[in-house]
Amino acid sequence: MSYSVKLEIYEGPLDLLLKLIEQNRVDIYDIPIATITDQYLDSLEELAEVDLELLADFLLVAATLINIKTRMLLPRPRVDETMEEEEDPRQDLVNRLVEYRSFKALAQALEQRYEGVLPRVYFRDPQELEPQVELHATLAQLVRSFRNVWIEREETEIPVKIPEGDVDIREQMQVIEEWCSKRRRGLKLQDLFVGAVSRREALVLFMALLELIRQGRVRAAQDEPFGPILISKTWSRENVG
Amino acid sequence: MLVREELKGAIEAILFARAEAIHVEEIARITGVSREDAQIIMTELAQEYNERKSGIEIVSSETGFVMCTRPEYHEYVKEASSPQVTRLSQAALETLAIIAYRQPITRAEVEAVRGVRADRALQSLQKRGLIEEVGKKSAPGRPVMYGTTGEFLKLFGLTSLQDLPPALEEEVHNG
Amino acid sequence: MLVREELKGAIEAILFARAEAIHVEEIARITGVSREDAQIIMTELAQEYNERKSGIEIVSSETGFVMCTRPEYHEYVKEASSPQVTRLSQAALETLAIIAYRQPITRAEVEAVRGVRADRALQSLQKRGLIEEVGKKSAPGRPVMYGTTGEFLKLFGLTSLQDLPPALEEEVHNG
Repeated sequence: MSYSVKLEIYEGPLDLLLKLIEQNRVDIYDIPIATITDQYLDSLEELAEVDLELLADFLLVAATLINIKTRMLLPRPRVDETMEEEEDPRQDLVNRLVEYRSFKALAQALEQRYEGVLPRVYFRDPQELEPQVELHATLAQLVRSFRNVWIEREETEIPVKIPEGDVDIREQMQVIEEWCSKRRRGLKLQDLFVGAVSRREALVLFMALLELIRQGRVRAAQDEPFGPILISKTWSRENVG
Repeated sequence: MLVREELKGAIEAILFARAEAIHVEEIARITGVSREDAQIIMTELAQEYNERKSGIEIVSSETGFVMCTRPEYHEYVKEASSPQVTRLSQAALETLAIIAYRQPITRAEVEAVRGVRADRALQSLQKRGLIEEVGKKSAPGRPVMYGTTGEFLKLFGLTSLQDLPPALEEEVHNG
Repeated sequence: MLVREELKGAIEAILFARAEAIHVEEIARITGVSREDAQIIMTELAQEYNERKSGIEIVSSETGFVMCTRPEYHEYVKEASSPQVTRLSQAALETLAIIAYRQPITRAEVEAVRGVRADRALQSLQKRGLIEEVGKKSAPGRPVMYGTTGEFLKLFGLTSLQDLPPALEEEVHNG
């Protein structure tokens, strides 16, 4: 007798085996291994419809079944008197099937609770409160943010408008020169603008810087691409003198 | 048919699990009593909770009856709700940083630094109690100036604004 | 300091709003009473709910006290609660059962029991918040171990893992 089954409806090879055992009304502890193996292999003919991952799992159990069948067909070795009763070749498989069957039953029991078939308790969703908010922030983040935004400011604020007459570029040029002479290694471009509280002040500083560079009184150098631009005083002969 | 006490219990259970308003007609349908009886029992139940000064109360609204916590106990409830950890958005953090280092500062000045509008960030920082209005600038339009609060110091574990680490080399030199 | 009745009310409100198990120590902390007092009041409160045959009961589990509906009224609650929209697949249910009873357990161990790959089932259970990673096994490759969540208990109407339906005879038989 052949059982035509669709493998998709089985949860796996153990599930298929359990169904076959059930259909044959045989004792799980005394499986007629030859019959069940044949039926199992017949079922595998439907495998074309099963994805490969699943196929591997089904084939593994098929191999186990064939192995057990072979061992049971072989004449049993004479039992040594000192040895305990020889283990049934089916034992491992039976243990697995029994274990799997018990979990299937537990899954079903859970499902019944879930669907409210069995008496159960119900909980509620937490009340919608204004949640107690715990704010997380670190000082390092704060400082980093300030640096980022302050430095970015210089990059985004390229002067687009000539400042009005109330700004003294000459004065700012002097200021920059003073700063530079205090620092032998030079002054970072963005640090130049730290003190500036308004766009206009920053703008004037920038123009003053450009003018100084044009006159060759300070120079701007960048050691590496994207590195900091350093402003330093040009130590020309007249300056030294 | 349920006896009165059982009916009450059933309604309590329904209200508890429902977590939202349920109409008296639906209660009547589920418990199999008349609308009038359901209404009577509901009212009685609500009264019992009130008399007992229970932490739970049953209130009726136009959408039906709903079980909720009694307002008197809200501070405990608030304390019990698991705190949610939130972080400041980048925009809020940057705005806060500018205010911290350059306070007092007006919105326009913050915007000049960040190059984008700052009203939403300022609003959220103010709502969280991290910044506050500290005066008006003596400039046209007398714009509001912002500064950080004690809450701000607490959040960053500072005892005073002097504890703010120098953000730029310049500040070290100047200081 | 709260008087006894207020304390009860506060605890009721906390249990109601929290909607999940809360430890007696946390209740003590929130209400500002000693652990012992909190324990006494909790027990008294639970008894009152039982005597009144309220639709709500307060159960204690290993994770603390939790409010839920009294099982006797379960059919009314079921009727009143909105139907579960998504059902768990058979594969997911079996996987969940194995994890619930054998936790903490690795994927390979789950697969050994079911005889098929479990990654998809694990993924879907994890996405629904029913299981979570609870650590790594001290074995080659340090595989992830899974356990069930509080959400799992709630969904299946369990107040603690001890409430799981008892495992079957075969298990006893083997053990």
